[in-house]
Amino acid sequence: MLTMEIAGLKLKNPTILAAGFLGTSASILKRVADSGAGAVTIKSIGPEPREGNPNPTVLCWGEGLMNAVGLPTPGYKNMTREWAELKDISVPVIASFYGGSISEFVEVAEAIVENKPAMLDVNIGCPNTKKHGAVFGKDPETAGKLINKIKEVAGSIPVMPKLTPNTDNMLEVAKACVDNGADAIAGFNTWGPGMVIDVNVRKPVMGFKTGGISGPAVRPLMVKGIYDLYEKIDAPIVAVGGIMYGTDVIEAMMAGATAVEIGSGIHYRGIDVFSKACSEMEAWMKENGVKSLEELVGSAH
Amino acid sequence: MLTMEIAGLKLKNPTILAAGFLGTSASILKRVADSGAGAVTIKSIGPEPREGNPNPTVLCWGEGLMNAVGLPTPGYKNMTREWAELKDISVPVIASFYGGSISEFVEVAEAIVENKPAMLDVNIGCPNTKKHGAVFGKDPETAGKLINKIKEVAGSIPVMPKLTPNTDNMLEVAKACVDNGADAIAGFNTWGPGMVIDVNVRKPVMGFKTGGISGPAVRPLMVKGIYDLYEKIDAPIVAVGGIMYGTDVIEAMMAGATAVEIGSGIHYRGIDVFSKACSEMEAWMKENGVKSLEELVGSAH
Amino acid sequence: MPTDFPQSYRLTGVRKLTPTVKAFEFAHEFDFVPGQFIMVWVPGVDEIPISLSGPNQITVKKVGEATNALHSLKKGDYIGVRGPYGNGFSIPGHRVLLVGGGVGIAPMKALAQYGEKDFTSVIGAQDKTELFFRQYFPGLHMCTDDGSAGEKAFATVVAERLLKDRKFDAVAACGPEVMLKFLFQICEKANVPAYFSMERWMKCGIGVCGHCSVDPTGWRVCKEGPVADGTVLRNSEFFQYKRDQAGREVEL
Amino acid sequence: MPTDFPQSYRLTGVRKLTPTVKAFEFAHEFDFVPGQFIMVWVPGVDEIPISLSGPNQITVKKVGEATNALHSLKKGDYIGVRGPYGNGFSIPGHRVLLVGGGVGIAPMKALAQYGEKDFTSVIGAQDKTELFFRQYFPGLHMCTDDGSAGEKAFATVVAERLLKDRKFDAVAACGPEVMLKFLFQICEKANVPAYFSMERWMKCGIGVCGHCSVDPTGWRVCKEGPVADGTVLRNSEFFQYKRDQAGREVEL
Ligand SMILES: Cc1cc2nc3c(=O)[nH]c(=O)nc-3n(C[C@H](O)[C@H](O)[C@H](O)COP(=O)(O)OP(=O)(O)OC[C@H]3O[C@@H](n4cnc5c(N)ncnc54)[C@H](O)[C@@H]3O)c2cc1C
Ligand SMILES: Cc1cc2nc3c(=O)[nH]c(=O)nc-3n(C[C@H](O)[C@H](O)[C@H](O)COP(=O)(O)OP(=O)(O)OC[C@H]3O[C@@H](n4cnc5c(N)ncnc54)[C@H](O)[C@@H]3O)c2cc1C
Ligand SMILES: Cc1cc2nc3c(=O)[nH]c(=O)nc-3n(C[C@H](O)[C@H](O)[C@H](O)COP(=O)(O)O)c2cc1C
Ligand SMILES: Cc1cc2nc3c(=O)[nH]c(=O)nc-3n(C[C@H](O)[C@H](O)[C@H](O)COP(=O)(O)O)c2cc1C
Ligand code: FES
Ligand code: FES
Repeated sequence: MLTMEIAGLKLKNPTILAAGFLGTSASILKRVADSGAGAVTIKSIGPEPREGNPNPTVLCWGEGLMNAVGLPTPGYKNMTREWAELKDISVPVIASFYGGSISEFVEVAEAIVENKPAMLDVNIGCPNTKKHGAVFGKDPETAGKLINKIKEVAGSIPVMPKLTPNTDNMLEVAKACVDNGADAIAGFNTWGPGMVIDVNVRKPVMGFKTGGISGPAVRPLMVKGIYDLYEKIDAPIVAVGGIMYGTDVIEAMMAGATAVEIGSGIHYRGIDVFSKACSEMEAWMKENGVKSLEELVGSAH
Repeated sequence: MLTMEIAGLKLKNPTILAAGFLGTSASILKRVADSGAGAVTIKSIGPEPREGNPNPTVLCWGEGLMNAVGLPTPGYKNMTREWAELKDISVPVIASFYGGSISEFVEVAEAIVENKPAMLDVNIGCPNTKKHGAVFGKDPETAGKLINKIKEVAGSIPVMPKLTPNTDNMLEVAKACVDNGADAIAGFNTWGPGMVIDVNVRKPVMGFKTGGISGPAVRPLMVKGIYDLYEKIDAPIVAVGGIMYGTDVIEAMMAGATAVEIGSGIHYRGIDVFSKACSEMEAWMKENGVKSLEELVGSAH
Repeated sequence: MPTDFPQSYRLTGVRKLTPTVKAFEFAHEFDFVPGQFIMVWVPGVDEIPISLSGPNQITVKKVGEATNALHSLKKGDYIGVRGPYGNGFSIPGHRVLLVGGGVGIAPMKALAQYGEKDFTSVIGAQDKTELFFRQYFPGLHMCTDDGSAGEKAFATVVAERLLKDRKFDAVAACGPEVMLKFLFQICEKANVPAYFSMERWMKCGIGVCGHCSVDPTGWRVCKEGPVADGTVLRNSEFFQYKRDQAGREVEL
Repeated sequence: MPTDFPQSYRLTGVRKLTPTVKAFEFAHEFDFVPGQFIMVWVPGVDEIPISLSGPNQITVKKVGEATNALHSLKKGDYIGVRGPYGNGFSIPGHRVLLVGGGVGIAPMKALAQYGEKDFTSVIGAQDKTELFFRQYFPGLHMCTDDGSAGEKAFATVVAERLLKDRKFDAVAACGPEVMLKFLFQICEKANVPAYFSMERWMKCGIGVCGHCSVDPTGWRVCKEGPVADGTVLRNSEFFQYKRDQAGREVEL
């Protein structure tokens, strides 16, 4: 009832584990797959080992999380055992990755492609390091060039850039990616970033001072972004941002998404947020006489 | 204990009623002043009568409001009685206004100036009409030129542009305004905009489809923006966005604000949110041995 | 889950009460005080304030775009609702005179049904076809402008007579503002406290936009109201002027 | 108010317990289960997981940057805390053997104090100066590596002997992972259920980042843990390897 296809990936349901959540090892990815996710994403892989930012790196400030984990990674060279074990996972495994330059992105992509992930999730939207991430996602030309180069080494593996919402150029960046061969577009990485100051201590609380905002508080911003993307680009869209309930998934689809990622929802509803959202979708579909999710995509336009 | 001065305005406390909240008539402004606000702002005045967008125009979606009131206004020509009655208000009355072109802005400013408000709040950040608002707040050159022209007619009345946070150019816009004579900077108008779709109905809920986001959900984004402004510009800053508690005011001040505006807080805490926040500030100041608010401004840097 | 956000529910029943008035029931029960209202979203059209005539019921007169669109909906269609908002009726004493004029009968029905007072009721309309909900009103006096049902008189006239005949602790009313204007003069003369459900243009419905606030106190119809007592009504803009959708003052 | 956000409270007391361990009390009481931990923000430095040794108390060994900074704080200074997190000890049966090694004594003190079981306790440290909280442990057996206090032996050896002598329903322990490794073998041999408080590198502390999860089940130390029983410990990465701050595997 919930099956979907996106960029050639067949999903038993449209809920995907968002990058950076619980994606640190094969065993936890397997656990998430067993909790009902339609696909899972490996935490963004970088070119060299990286410790990330000092704690606090992830906080919940109410109706949202705030994070500046800072892309810690063992580095693609230290993941051989992990890759071997990923073979046991019953759903598609997507690989998220990043670099500090176009050539680093390509270097990492090449290494990852050898392990045949189901999709490449290109992280051009992370606001939590100075050198990586969003710097590649704010300028259409740079983003287009990057995707072009990655497509050259990706072979038959679909390539999905994950956008930052924090730029006037969001739609132009998306268009440049699609024009350069992106097979799908994911929207979005975290918002802001934001900052919280402890008034007693008189200091920003996050170790990195700031942190990208995610979770229910950003859902309306995500929906608007997906709605706009659907009208402007010609590629399947994966919605990310504040999705927690079955009706949130349906809302994102009506705005234009073909699938969704769930991250912060794990904090609010538990690791089984995937299967919970899926049962809620099924209940809603029955109540509203909807047979297939496909008819919902873009239906709010 | 809570007195502050900003751009020549002496405030008994640093909490100001945000534009567009309860500012529709002299009588409700008076009521807000009597509820403890340090200053009040008249709802943005436009050149011609305008009905605004169809309902729903203001909704609460959880930890935030969403609005697309769409700048309804009787028009500056229909406010003679209102201005006369404003004289009775015991705190400074700030006039917010907008136009659809630089010359319209100037036309409205000229008319308003005759009534001698305490400050001109220039609305260049509203995302809820196509022709007004944020179009003037995204390009530094346009914003600078606008402020320049308004300063020419403002005489001794201080001019404060209110920025949109939704642009890569936010800091450059602020700088252009200050370079052209802005006496203070207010940050920010609403975020996004966002959208919520009703899945049963399969339509965006807002009458305007989208709505700008405000309230507690945006506070971390506001704090980060104020923190950045404080490091980049040389003018007093008024913080706006999600402020509800005394510690929120203090947090904004530590980030760099000299005063704050409160809007959505009225929904969450009532019309007396101003006096509530002020008592909380006083309690905190006693507990932390702080004698004057001035020492807090920018102290988290 | 959001609280002040329109939640969509299916209409479970639509009943024509008069040529211009329909009662709509929806699949959600509000815990409410009679006199409270909800904001009713007619998808794709508008959102308007409507009093609850029952926990899951609104009763609406067709007067313009939104109410016309509402009247075209059928059982099974969705509407969005949020609320309940406002103060509702809170009336001291026991013997209460109820007065409902036109579609103002609707909220008075809720008060008659759930109010637990010793009610005497007056309901009035243009003609026989426009009177509805009569079965809910205890001690009923009906009147019509043309005498086609009940007494041929304005509801204010009937109310004035009743107030002379007997002692009431309070008058509760809803109806066109001109009717309420005269009724208030009658109450003041008879020295009986008035509790009137009032209307002003609403945008937010939650007390933040200021659009429904009235001079000279800034009393918000959506928050402190919609039920106003004498202290609010006396020396106010009520019965004199109001503000339109743009905020311009217009004569009553 | 945020729940999973560091709240700053003043230190109300700082006590030196050993040359390397201090107890810190702060102006907030957590409602907690012994074995649960909090994330402690040392402003401007780092945020680290620390077990609660009491409702408003943590007991911390100086081992690096954050713990050094914490040790430099005085009464009246602010720290930030969030939590309590994790499962805490939930031990079936009645006769429980408590084993605490080094600063692992701290959470065991909370269990001894609030656990309401028939406890027999073993606490061990390098030498006499590093033993603390002894007054809280019923049926206490002390041991030191150098014999300067109590028995000259590892805690594991004392525990093994006690398990032979008497019947226990369970063993609860906290301490260096190598100590726990041997203790687990002893428990398995003696066929007594083990409940060990474990450590892994933590970033979020709320179960979302995955950094503290262990092979092969993805069990999260911060969420399903930190107290692991035999089903979790057996055939797991515990006692073999762990992940560092970057996520690289390192030998124990
Ligand atoms: C507290 C309150 C309770 C009400 N209860 C009922 C009820 O139980 N049954 C009923 O039939 N009607 C009720 N009304 C009136 C109802 O809101 C209007 O009839 C309706 O909004 C008309 O909308 P329209 O688009 O059909 O007409 P339009 O042509 O748009 O407007 C006709 C008139 O309706 C009023 N109106 C329109 N929009 C609004 C608005 N957003 N806020 C306030 N008034 C508006 C104005 O007076 C306007 O001139 C109530 C109004 C208020 C304020
Ligand atoms: C659930 C749990 C409960 C704990 N309870 C206590 C306690 O009650 N008392 C006590 O003294 N210590 C406790 N610890 C250990 C404590 O967290 C570390 O000693 C502390 O983090 C060291 O930080 P540092 O900056 O001083 O040292 P560093 O030099 O940064 O690190 C030294 C070692 O401490 C550990 N460590 C550092 N940061 C972290 C982190 N974010 N998450 C996990 N481990 C880390 C690593 O093993 C590291 O190699 C506990 C750890 C966990 C996981
Ligand atoms: C703790 C945390 C870590 C994240 N790490 C990554 C990452 O490594 N790569 C990436 O592309 N996005 C990362 N993100 C962004 C999420 O994948 C996602 O885009 C964002 O959180 C919005 O979705 P949500 O509201 O469902 O969490 C991270 C977010 C959080 C909160
Ligand atoms: C209902 C509503 C109406 C508003 N109208 C205006 C306006 O007319 N002019 C303006 O400059 N800002 C307007 N704003 C923006 C607010 O003044 C303020 O910048 C924003 O809401 C963030 O502050 P808050 O979180 O305290 O509400 C409006 C906001 C809301 C929610
Ligand atoms: S309708 Fe907005 S204040 Fe009443
Ligand atoms: S520390 Fe993040 S999952 Fe445990």
